Amino acid sequence: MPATGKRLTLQRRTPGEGPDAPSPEPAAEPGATRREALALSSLGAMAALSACGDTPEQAVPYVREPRGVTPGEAAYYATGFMLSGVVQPVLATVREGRPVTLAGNTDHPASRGAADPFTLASILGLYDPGRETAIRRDNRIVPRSDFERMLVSARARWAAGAKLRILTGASTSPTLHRQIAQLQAVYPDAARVQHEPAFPAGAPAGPRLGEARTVISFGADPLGPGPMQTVEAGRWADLRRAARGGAEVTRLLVAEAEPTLTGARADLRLPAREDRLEILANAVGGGATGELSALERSFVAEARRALRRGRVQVLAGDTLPDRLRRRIESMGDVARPAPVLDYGETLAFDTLLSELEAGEVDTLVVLDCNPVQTAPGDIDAADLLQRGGQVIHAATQRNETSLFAEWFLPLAHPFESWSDGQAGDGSFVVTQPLARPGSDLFGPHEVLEHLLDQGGAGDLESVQETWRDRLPAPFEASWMKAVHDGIAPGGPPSSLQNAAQQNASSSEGGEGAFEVLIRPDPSVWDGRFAGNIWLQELPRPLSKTVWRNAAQISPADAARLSLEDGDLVRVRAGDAAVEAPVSIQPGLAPGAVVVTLGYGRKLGDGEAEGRGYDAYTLRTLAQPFRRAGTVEPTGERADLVTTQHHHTMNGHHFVRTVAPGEGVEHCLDTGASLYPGWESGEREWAMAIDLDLCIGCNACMTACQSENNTPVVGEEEVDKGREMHWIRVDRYYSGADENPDIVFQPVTCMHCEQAPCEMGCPVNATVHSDDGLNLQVYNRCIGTRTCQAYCPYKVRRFNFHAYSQRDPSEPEARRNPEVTVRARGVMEKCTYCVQRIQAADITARLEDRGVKEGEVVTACQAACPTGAIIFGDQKRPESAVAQAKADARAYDLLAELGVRPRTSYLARVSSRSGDAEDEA
Amino acid sequence: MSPPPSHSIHGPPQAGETSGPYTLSGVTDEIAGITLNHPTRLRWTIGFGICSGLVVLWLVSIAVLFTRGVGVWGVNVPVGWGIAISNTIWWIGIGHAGTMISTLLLMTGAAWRTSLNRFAEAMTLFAVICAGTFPILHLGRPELLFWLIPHPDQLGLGPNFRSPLEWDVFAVMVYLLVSLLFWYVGLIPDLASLRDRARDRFGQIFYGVLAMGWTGSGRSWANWRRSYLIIAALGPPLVIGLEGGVSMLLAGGPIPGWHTTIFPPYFLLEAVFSGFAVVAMLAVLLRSAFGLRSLITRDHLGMLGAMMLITGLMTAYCYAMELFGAWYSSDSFERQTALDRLFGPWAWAFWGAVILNFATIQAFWIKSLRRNGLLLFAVALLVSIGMWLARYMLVVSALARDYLPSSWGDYWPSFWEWTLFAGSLGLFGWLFFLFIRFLPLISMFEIRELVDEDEPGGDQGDRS
Amino acid sequence: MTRTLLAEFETPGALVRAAKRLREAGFERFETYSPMPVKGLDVLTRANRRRIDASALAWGLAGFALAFAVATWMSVVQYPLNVGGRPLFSWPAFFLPSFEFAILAAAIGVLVALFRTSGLPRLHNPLFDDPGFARASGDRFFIAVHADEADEDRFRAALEPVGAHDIREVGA
Amino acid sequence: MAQIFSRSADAWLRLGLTALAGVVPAALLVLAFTAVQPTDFSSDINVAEQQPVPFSHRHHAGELGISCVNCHVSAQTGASAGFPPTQTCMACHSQIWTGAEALEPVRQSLLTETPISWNRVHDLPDFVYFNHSVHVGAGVSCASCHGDVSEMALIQQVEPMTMRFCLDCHRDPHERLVGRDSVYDPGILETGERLSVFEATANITNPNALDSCNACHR
Repeated sequence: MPATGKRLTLQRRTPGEGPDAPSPEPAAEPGATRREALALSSLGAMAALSACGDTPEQAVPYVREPRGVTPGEAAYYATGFMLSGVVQPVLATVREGRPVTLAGNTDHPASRGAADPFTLASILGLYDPGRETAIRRDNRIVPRSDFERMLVSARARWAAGAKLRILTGASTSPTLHRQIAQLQAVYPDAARVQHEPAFPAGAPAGPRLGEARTVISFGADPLGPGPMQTVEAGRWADLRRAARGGAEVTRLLVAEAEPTLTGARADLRLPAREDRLEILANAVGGGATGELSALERSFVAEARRALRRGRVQVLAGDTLPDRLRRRIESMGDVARPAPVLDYGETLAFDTLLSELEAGEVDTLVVLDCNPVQTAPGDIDAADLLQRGGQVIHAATQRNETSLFAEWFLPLAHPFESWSDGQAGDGSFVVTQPLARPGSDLFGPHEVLEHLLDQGGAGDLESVQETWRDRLPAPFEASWMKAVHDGIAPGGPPSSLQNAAQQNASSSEGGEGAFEVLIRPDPSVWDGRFAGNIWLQELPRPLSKTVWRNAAQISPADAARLSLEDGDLVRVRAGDAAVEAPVSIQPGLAPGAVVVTLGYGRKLGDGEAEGRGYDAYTLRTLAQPFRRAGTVEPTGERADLVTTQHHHTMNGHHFVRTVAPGEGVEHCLDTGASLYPGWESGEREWAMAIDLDLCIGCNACMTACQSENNTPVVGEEEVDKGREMHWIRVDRYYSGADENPDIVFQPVTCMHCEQAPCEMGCPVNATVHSDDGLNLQVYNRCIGTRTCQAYCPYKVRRFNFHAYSQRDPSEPEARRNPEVTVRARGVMEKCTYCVQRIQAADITARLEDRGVKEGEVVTACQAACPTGAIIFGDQKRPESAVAQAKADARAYDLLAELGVRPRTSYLARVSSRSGDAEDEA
Repeated sequence: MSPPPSHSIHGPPQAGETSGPYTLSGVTDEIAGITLNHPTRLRWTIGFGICSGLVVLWLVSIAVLFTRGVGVWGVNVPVGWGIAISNTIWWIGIGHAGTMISTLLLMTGAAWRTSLNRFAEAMTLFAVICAGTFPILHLGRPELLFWLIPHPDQLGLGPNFRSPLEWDVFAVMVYLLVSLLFWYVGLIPDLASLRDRARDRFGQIFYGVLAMGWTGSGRSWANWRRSYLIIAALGPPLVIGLEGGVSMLLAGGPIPGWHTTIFPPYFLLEAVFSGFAVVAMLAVLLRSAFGLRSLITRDHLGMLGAMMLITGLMTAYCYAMELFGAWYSSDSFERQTALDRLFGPWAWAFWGAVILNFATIQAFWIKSLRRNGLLLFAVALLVSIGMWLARYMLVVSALARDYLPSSWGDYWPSFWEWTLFAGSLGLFGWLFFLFIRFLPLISMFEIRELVDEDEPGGDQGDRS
Repeated sequence: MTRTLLAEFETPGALVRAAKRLREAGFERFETYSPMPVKGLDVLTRANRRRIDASALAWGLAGFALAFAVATWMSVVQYPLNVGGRPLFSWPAFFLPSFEFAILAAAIGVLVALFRTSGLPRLHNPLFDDPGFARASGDRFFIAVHADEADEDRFRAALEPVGAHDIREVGA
Repeated sequence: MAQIFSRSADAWLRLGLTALAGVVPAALLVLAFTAVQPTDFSSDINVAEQQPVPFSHRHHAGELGISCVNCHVSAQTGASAGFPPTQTCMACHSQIWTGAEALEPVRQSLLTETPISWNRVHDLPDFVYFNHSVHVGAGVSCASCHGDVSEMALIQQVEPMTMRFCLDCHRDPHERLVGRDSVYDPGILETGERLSVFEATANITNPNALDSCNACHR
């Protein structure tokens, strides 16, 4: 029975089944190996490189100083992180050989310094204590020579025509494509199979947003989490900014089932089940509107008006059927930009499945992919993997698939190996390693080289081989430049077919009251980040839930089924069912339930094991994203932890919304005071956050966490209300629950000039600096928590336990040495990245000058894909922050308190209430 | 300046003035006997044992707290202050009745205080000790407590004298020391009595050293009375200063529900109210435990009931004014907090406090009811609980829901917070049991002053 | 050779009368002992009010000045910090701790003055040699005088009529 | 009643009370003042730590006159002055004193690729961010914190390295400023001229800002 295939208890592959029967000696428990791995971490090699010993009494200099390393100074390397096939260009900060933080590559047009939370958090994977370092055969550690011996006979078989299949995720790496082609040249029946669970095969093809004045979206979420978020959000922000200059207004009309980040920014949003989108699209395209509801009719009317006006782009969701999608996307007069991302020639996943079923495959190489977990529920991948043939699983840590593979190859982390690929805009990036991998780790390209020939060239040689022809001569110089800059020349191939479209399966059919929407998770994506504790604790943009997945249902359905947040329900689709806690999602279309992938892991990714439910079981090969199903209350309660418990602004206007061209009034706190003012210092650091550009993506939160060593506290502590994020993104709903306005507001320390917290502290642990920072001196803090009590914004965070010393997944080696690690019993909060201010100040002093505008960039500011966060010296009238504060939309949060916050907000612009520049 | 009238043996009869069969030696024997003969050995041992058990619980709670961090409590963001702070305010408030009875009534010459003041002062002292422990324990890094006290150091940095918390450090410390001092000065003559009656060497030395060689000479009595009066005069300002400081701990922050000018008098009245309740409880208990019905008379109980009624009504007025102030401010945040307290998540605490504090004391309009020991005890107990609820509500409701709904939270005390609170009750009882075991629980010499000694050959004229 | 003579009385009234008689009889230096303050004696043995009051005031003022000076010096001179944008010399805020400290100092001043004016502590006192003197802290009233042989008769003559219970020489 | 206490008891009691009232606070004050002005006894000052290699600053910096930055290369450019890698030692000692017994650990270090573990003499707490380059750039003499190392056979701490020590200079740096050119002269404080804060470095426009907490704590 296929549906239950996924639910079997995982067992170690029985010895003796494979072609070469190994000795039956049992290996260590999987759980135990993870603990052991703490000591065996591949970073052990790097620890020896660190400049200073941990014990304070000892000073241990290098024997030979590595080139380019100055103890105490950071080095920066451009590289990239491939997320679902698309490379995110990053700039890594490396200290004493330890990669510490990531930021977007400022020089790369696809990033412009910004990055999404997945990318920013990916650095933690490098330090994952669960990483595997040994080659294993049937779970037993074997020497590398065994593996190489095995390959000798295998190569002979492949050369003779045996089927060699390589299963990978989506990849735009030209080196991978070249190596596959090379394999195919040598072995007659070699092929690559692509399995990317988050997307219909091949998507995304490239940026979707064009230069339109109005965007109408049917289920598309260009601003949502995923590999294209940074690029799309950047484009969207550019359009928005450009329109602000002129009289034009950009508008966004969204019809979608579950509220997405795109929907949250819509001027007009219509909640509609996904199976309703076709009818709506037909109506917009001129079809009958008779059977539509009033709400739907007004959306259709608005969309038609926009279409008549022109400069409209119409987007369709990736998961819609091809036919419908093409029809929708042809409606506007602004076409979708041409596809730019090349995923290479691949065999379809279902072809591989039938080959496996038939036992035809000689060797299956699973390269950084976990099909046992991520295959649809109607596929018993575990069984298929054992139908004869040899399975080689290469991954950074052992997971569900490893249990059914004879061979396990420890894969180097992407930041330990050379590779390449395309960024979201189609441009190429050569990604360089930031750290030296442990001796037995394989780079992905190295694995393929091993399949090819005896010697097995390294990653660097493979990648260089690819680029030898592509780079202008002389090769050495242009190679160095490409690596250094993180940008490789060359655009996308000219004749790209939109490969995505061929496999977007239709999802109609099935009986059931609910439309079960199966989506990648905003926190752990398809499950690959399940072991990443930063992402686990990152509140999901809308539901603000953390640490496990929930089933989202609409308020109307919740009322009908008498469900509350945290009630356990059984979501059933076909034969499969999962039990999930309910999260009531305002704005979700009634009749739809959203489940997210990536949880319910059975092995691997330490933190994730056994957490949440496995939504892959609800999938079928034919219907991976939408199924018909039911939701049944079980009467039980389940853990569901959120960081925000109240969802409305309670009649206030913390987030202000204005019509285009309007400003806000009396909203900057420049209030009079009985106290004589303090003479301002040389500089006045200040921040402005443009709520019109904020899309609630959480990139700022992750960037801040990695920059400032903010500890992760775990699910139980979050439940107690003790999360430590220095910057949070408040999300408010206003209006009716069925279709509320959704607004975001990043809130962090406002650095009030008349700070109440400073008055409260009895030991002067929080005081003001000369340049206007509200300082928190950890080593002076005794933990009275008065400052927290007095803070009207509640942005202060307290170390109730020794959070920084608790979690091995966030090791000391990862920490930013520029920021003090806080002890138990100490208050902490946003410092405006004082370490960056100090660094800039020191640089400026050494050069006998002042700090320049733009020289200090806070971590949150750098990460923001829309540039919503502006920071600088407000004392200079020409600075960006001073100008932002002079904007008509500028206001201070809780200005009436008279605390004179240094952080101001710019009101959000919405043209929801009628279109001013309409035909009228 | 006339001498304090309370010292007059012949002043006009006052409410509760001790009279009756007592002689000078009878008074001394009865009260000193409690200390020296330990008449209630079994009951005392049981009570002391129970309290010792609670003290052990208290110590365990502290050990857990210090090893695992303040996270073992339920405190969080936004409610960083939990019942640790509300307990502090509650305990401090209880203490004030002792000071008020001793000082204000001494200065106004209310002679009925003499039966109550000694143990009321002891109660003050122990309540302040209990109060003082909580702010220390609630620190994230209690080992650095000394940074709160100005001292020369290598940092070149002192405490922040603008912080209400710093004021409270001074206020609580001073209150503790001055209360101790006042108590001790009042004890010296009685310690001499015990010294002279102690039969064993240990007792003689113990009481002898503490009595400092007091002889009761005319000169020392005169000096003593002057000194006692001056220290007493320092009491009320001290209490006002302290409650001002404690209330500013909340009122000093810009938090709706805290940030009002009514807090200092409001806190003071609440404090004295709850203090009288605890004095009443102790009075009823001691009275029945040691058979002191003629020393602590029904008149005394009636006076305590009346004081509870008066201070309770004044407190009720403050409650009303606080709500009125919230409404009259037209500030939506203030109103929101008031509504939260009235009808929201803290309604149980608010209405619990209102019913326990104000409904109960209405019984005391009737004289016979407030002279009824059992009823007085019951009402006083309810008022103590009610006042605890009031403090809890005040601290928690304002913090849990202040300005931005995004950071609204909730708070429930954890197991270890409750044990710490129970432990502090035990500590109070433990100290109190030690007190009644080793020190005279009623001021002997002041009772002596009230004894209407039948003087053979007395000359009334000479005595005026 | 002076000796200490002790006269014992049963009531406060007797003590007061006796003291008056002694004064009339020309005894300038005698001391009464009683288990509680005896009202009528005020006229005869006055408190050293000036010393006690002055001590309280002086200590109180000094305490206030010290605390205020420390607060001011630490906030303004030692490390001038911008705390919440408030002035360095935030005198109204400094007032409260200074006031509290003043009270503590005043109370200590009173205690010191009490001890000094009353000759305390004095654990060893010749009067304690008298076996009956223990009742001075219970129910008996005493007058003691240092007297030589000549005065003893005068002493007895003055006190016996007012009801001295017993007149004896301490330590005899 | 009999006397409870002997005649001498009063003397003892008064002594005890005096101790309580006088000696205890006085002792606390003394303790506090040693914190303000640490003595050799209460701190690590003037303690010569034994080192794995008997390296003499007196010989190298004093008699040979090798500049500080020859070995502590990043003092001018980085936060940390840097401990010289074994390579640096061997740059000279592969030529001179090649057989010296004292240098055996250094040769072994290079041979076995094992770093030499020096005992730290100047150690600031982890929450203090001291940046060498900005001090060197401002013309603060090395000797003002490290003393005259040309006189030290074994390196030792000469200044208390307390917060007050740092603050004194941050508030009034005059005594320590010798100008960028003379920074490395170990004896400069004995002989050299002092510069005003404005002469020493052009960009300190507001010397009062130097005692903001964020100058050292982040």
